[in-house]
Amino acid sequence: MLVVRAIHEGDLDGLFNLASQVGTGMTTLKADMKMLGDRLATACASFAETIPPEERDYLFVMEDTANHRLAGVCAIKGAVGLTEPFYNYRIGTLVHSSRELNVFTKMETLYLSNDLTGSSELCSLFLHPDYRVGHNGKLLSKSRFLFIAQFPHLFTEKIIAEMRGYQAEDGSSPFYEGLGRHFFKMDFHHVDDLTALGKKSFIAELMPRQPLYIAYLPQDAQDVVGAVHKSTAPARRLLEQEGMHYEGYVDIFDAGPVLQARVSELRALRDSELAIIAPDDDMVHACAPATTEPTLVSNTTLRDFRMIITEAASVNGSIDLSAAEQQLLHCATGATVRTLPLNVKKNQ
Amino acid sequence: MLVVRAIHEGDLDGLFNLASQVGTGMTTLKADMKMLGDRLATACASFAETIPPEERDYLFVMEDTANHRLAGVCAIKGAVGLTEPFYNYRIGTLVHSSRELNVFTKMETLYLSNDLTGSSELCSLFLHPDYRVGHNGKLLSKSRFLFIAQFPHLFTEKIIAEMRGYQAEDGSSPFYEGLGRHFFKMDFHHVDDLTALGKKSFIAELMPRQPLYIAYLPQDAQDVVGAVHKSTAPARRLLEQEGMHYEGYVDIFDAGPVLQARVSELRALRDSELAIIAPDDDMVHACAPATTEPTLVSNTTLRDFRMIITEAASVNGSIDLSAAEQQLLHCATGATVRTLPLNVKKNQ
Amino acid sequence: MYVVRPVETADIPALESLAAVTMPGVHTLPRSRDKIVMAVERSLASMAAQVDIPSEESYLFVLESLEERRICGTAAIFASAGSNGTYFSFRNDVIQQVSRDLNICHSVHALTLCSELTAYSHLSSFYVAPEVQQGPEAALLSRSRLLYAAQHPRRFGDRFFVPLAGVTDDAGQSPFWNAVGRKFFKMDFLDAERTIGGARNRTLIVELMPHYPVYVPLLPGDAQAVMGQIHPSGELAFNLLTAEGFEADEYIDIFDGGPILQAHKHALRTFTTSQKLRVRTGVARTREGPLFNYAVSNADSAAFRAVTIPCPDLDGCDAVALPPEIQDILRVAEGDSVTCVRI
Amino acid sequence: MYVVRPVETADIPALESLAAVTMPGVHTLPRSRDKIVMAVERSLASMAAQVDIPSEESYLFVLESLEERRICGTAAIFASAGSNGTYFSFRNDVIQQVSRDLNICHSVHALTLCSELTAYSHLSSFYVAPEVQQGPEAALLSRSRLLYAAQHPRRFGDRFFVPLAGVTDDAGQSPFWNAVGRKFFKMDFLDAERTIGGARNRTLIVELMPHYPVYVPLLPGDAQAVMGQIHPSGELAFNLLTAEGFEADEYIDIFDGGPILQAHKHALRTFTTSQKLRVRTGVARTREGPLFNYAVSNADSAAFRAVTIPCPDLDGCDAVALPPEIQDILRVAEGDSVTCVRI
Repeated sequence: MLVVRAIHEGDLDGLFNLASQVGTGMTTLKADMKMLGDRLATACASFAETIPPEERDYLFVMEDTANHRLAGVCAIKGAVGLTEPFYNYRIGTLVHSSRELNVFTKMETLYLSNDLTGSSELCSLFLHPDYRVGHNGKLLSKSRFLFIAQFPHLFTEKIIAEMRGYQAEDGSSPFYEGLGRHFFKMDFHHVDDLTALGKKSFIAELMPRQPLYIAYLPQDAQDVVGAVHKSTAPARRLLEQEGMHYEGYVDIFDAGPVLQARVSELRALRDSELAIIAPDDDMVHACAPATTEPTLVSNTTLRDFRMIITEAASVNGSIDLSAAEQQLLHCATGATVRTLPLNVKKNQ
Repeated sequence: MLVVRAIHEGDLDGLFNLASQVGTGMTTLKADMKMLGDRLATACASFAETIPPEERDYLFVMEDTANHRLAGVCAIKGAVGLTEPFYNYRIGTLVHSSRELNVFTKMETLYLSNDLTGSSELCSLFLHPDYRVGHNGKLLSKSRFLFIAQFPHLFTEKIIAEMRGYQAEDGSSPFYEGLGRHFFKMDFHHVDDLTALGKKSFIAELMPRQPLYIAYLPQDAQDVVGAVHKSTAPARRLLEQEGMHYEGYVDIFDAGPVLQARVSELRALRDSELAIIAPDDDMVHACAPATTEPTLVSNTTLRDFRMIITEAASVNGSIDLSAAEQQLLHCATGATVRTLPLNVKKNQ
Repeated sequence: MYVVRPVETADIPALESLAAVTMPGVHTLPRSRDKIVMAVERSLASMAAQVDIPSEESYLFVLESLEERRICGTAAIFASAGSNGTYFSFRNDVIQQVSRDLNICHSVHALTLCSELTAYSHLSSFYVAPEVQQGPEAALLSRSRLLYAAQHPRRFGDRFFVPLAGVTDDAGQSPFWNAVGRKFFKMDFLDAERTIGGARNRTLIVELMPHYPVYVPLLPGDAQAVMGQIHPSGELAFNLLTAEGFEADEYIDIFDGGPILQAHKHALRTFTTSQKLRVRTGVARTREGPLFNYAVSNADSAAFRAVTIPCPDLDGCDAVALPPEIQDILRVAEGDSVTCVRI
Repeated sequence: MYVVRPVETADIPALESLAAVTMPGVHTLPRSRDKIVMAVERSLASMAAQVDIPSEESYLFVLESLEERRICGTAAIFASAGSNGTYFSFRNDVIQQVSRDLNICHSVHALTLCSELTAYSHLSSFYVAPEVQQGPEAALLSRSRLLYAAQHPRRFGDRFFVPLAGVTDDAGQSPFWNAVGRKFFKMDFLDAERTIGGARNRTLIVELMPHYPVYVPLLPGDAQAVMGQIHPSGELAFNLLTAEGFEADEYIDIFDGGPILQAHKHALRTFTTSQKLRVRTGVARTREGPLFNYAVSNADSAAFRAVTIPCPDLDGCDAVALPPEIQDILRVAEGDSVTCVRI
């Protein structure tokens, strides 16, 4: 059985093992005991609420209870850009028109911006290859939305997720080659490494300050603005189903899209419901539909947040969870849990 | 009884009478027979679908069926900025930080933008003073959302509404005095008049092209960025209840906020439902709750779109409308109508 | 013998023939008879005008072969560029990119639409017939405008510029235009130049041209390569002007990317090294030292005349010896003042 | 009699006393003994260095009263501003606002952070004791740097600038700073100047100063009023420099809004009108005409000396008469060359 839960002090080795599987391309999960240890300590302090909300970094792990192995990890940062500037390009529109010449030209422009400063961020999602089956990816990714729905007061108005941008077969970034390289004079992967070390803001200093017309970039760079790395497309779809949208912000290096949403407009906020775990002798089970859609269900405890997928459905405010499921959630009959259908209703 | 309906060819005199009551401050409804006649013709062509969606201008009037007087008007433009550039200021954030000095300064900036080009626009809302009672204001304003919910394919992804900006007691605009006047060297009301004549884009040519730090404006100008005229506050609340948000775009002259939404996230799109007008002998009426919230109900005909408020409620896909109500909607028993609770549910 | 003098009405037919043979381009003589007539009339009116502040005046000079009574060159100067609007150009900015933490510091060029050349005096319409391009007459013609300006400082600004035609290919395509202006104008270079009539003062430039800097490294290689490069036809003018003291790196043309040379008058040799000398009748003294080509002009506005003569170094002299026939051409007599500058 | 000469190690105590009396401000002499010693050593090393491309050299000159053996003024010149970084200033841009349809055309000033003065030669540290401010010695001191530069063109750039202290009130508040820099730096003017050590080449300027133009009409009236205005203490320097040919309108200081005068060397009188003349022993000829103050310097780099003498117009002369005691001061003898320029 798999459970997604708040990370614990004892998870450092498991986290390191996971991070060792990550490979290049994920800048926030490096297999470095010092970095991971620091991050774990911050996460524990976050769940314990001993640091202010904007400094928190909620780290969740997916545990296989059969062997107590960590199968995946994901995180929510309380706020970005409050210690180091957080840069993006924002895509705007400028219209150049002349009635005399009857020319009306709509030009897209890139503005270097710190607009997303202070937003909460979904990040560091990684699922061990052995577990990339069934609903596991969804379970891991969506656990964060249920957490936010349960504790919305911990988050700012806006939540974002940075998506890895398009890369060519050889790992190069056409956007970087067309723009950044002229200003950094170093390789994309070198820039990527510096970013991993938290040097993103220093690199951004080298970016041109003035708005740029996208039409002045080479065609192949223009083509990938807002496009994700092909391995990231499924993750993007998952987040979009939860109510996140690409609103014209992209990464300054690879032009990968930033997805964003108002917290209050996330599907989890609109559609998740509280339910009581029904006693065995209730009729909940009998009244429930014969076949149901899988449902995400979590407990309502911040410090020991836990979430699973169940086949049970919430009926009139009650849900019939098996003893094993209650055990996974660290809950008993009569406790309040939060439920959300795993999948978006098709007719919406 | 009041009905909101698509405007007809015969409404020109009534529209002129309404416009005569508007006074200054509403640039799109001037008591000018030529202008109003042109606009009416466009509106009729819009409902008849004889012009392309982006050129349409759907004009709705509220008619008092007791005396056939026009009590109010409102409109939806298919798309803005496709013949003349549509300018706004967008508010962005720039962080200036120096670790050496331990300074971290978050600065708001104004960017002259045409980002909202192509959006659909809610505009020209005016209710005759004699009718400013009860739910009339809501009925008039919200009719447009029911229309959009019924015909979402006619609208672009984004819908906007420009709100009149803050003015001092003497009618002056602190934002204009602090910014625009330095570049236009003319009075605010003169600029306003030019705007009414469709000269907004020419005036915008005089605006500074470079991003501006808001901190460099006088304090009283800074204070009113995104603030509405006090008489506009109720209209703003109405639109916000329907799912529109201030996302940092303001008017270039008075810094009044632009509210915007994705069409798919409007309350009317999420919560409105289709229902069948139930035959008299059905049990709908008997099963309905004793007291209900008022409900907006419209027919589903584009060319003869009509909408009223009813006390009837939709129950299991049926609604019991009186003969008079059916008459107002130009509908009969068995017809499909669209319903939406007038007010937002309080617990959302 | 050649003389440079203000254009006269009688020169119009000769100018028409010249216009027929000059290459296509926007910085040379007008092409239609109407426009030539207008230019001549404007020059005559400008010469005759009492000027306190430089404005719409323009002055057109011709190089005439006295033996053949033939016009073999033209050169003009506008008192104040963009006086009926704004003169737009690209300023070639250098932007420093500095990151202390990464220990990186390099500079990036960016082109910014600017109106800084507005109200400069503007040299244009320089054309010399092939047969006199090698001689000192070409330099005389180019410089006569500045000699005239030095003698009439109130008619001109303190700064001068000269746009030179940029690089186009045989098909009339401009790599710079294709990379920059075309994205906004959505038309070919020659169509755009025709539409705008070669002007650089039109509102439609503000309407259509980029409001933000164009970062040079982002431009295609062929566009970067021609930035600030002259059309081969402009080489003679370029060499004469840089020798005069004009500088080329700061501004380029917004359409074809050609160089715009500019200078404060204090940096121009005509202004800093010209001498006002008394006329002495005689042939050039052949005292010690070699002979140099000097441009010599009279000081009369309407009857301005300039010739070039070989002459010993005049440094430290207070008079210059001119043979009677030269005095006749210049319309001066013994004891009058002339302005001399070494070519 | 006063002489201007390069600073020597023995001058350090005198410079310390001078520094103690000069007013607070960033464009004058360093204040601590350590920094004075560094400045003197750097000057000595620079004078002794073989220079092909201007770089980190700086040259410090003193005005000495020979009778009193007393230092009563200082003036310095840096070979290349920002040679270890970038020299930041505000460029005062004029932006044309044009609307053809509304028939409106006016211009708006905007301040843009720029690094264009980088690699200019940079004049600084000008101080003259009150008792000699009225005489020609002040002009001699200011100009000696340029005489030295004119004699050693490879040690300097083609362009020169001089920042002059802007307006501050008695409490050390700068209206310009309060309106512009303070919004980003979040500290008082004097604190900021102390933090940055008066430098204009630091990365933190890029980090904190506005990336976009500051539109002047949006600034409060008191900040606009002091833009380009000098602190009263800078009036003497301002007058001397503008008479020399420096221009004031294009750049201002990013901190206090004081003027930055700048010029191409071709526009500076020292470069354009100085004459190289042979030394003739004698007193100044009293032939026809009045006497003028001339600055006269020898041509030796390490032992550079300049004095001012009254003298008839030297225009057109090839020699200058100097009495033996002046020749001694300048370390020249009959037949040597000296450079002379009218003050």
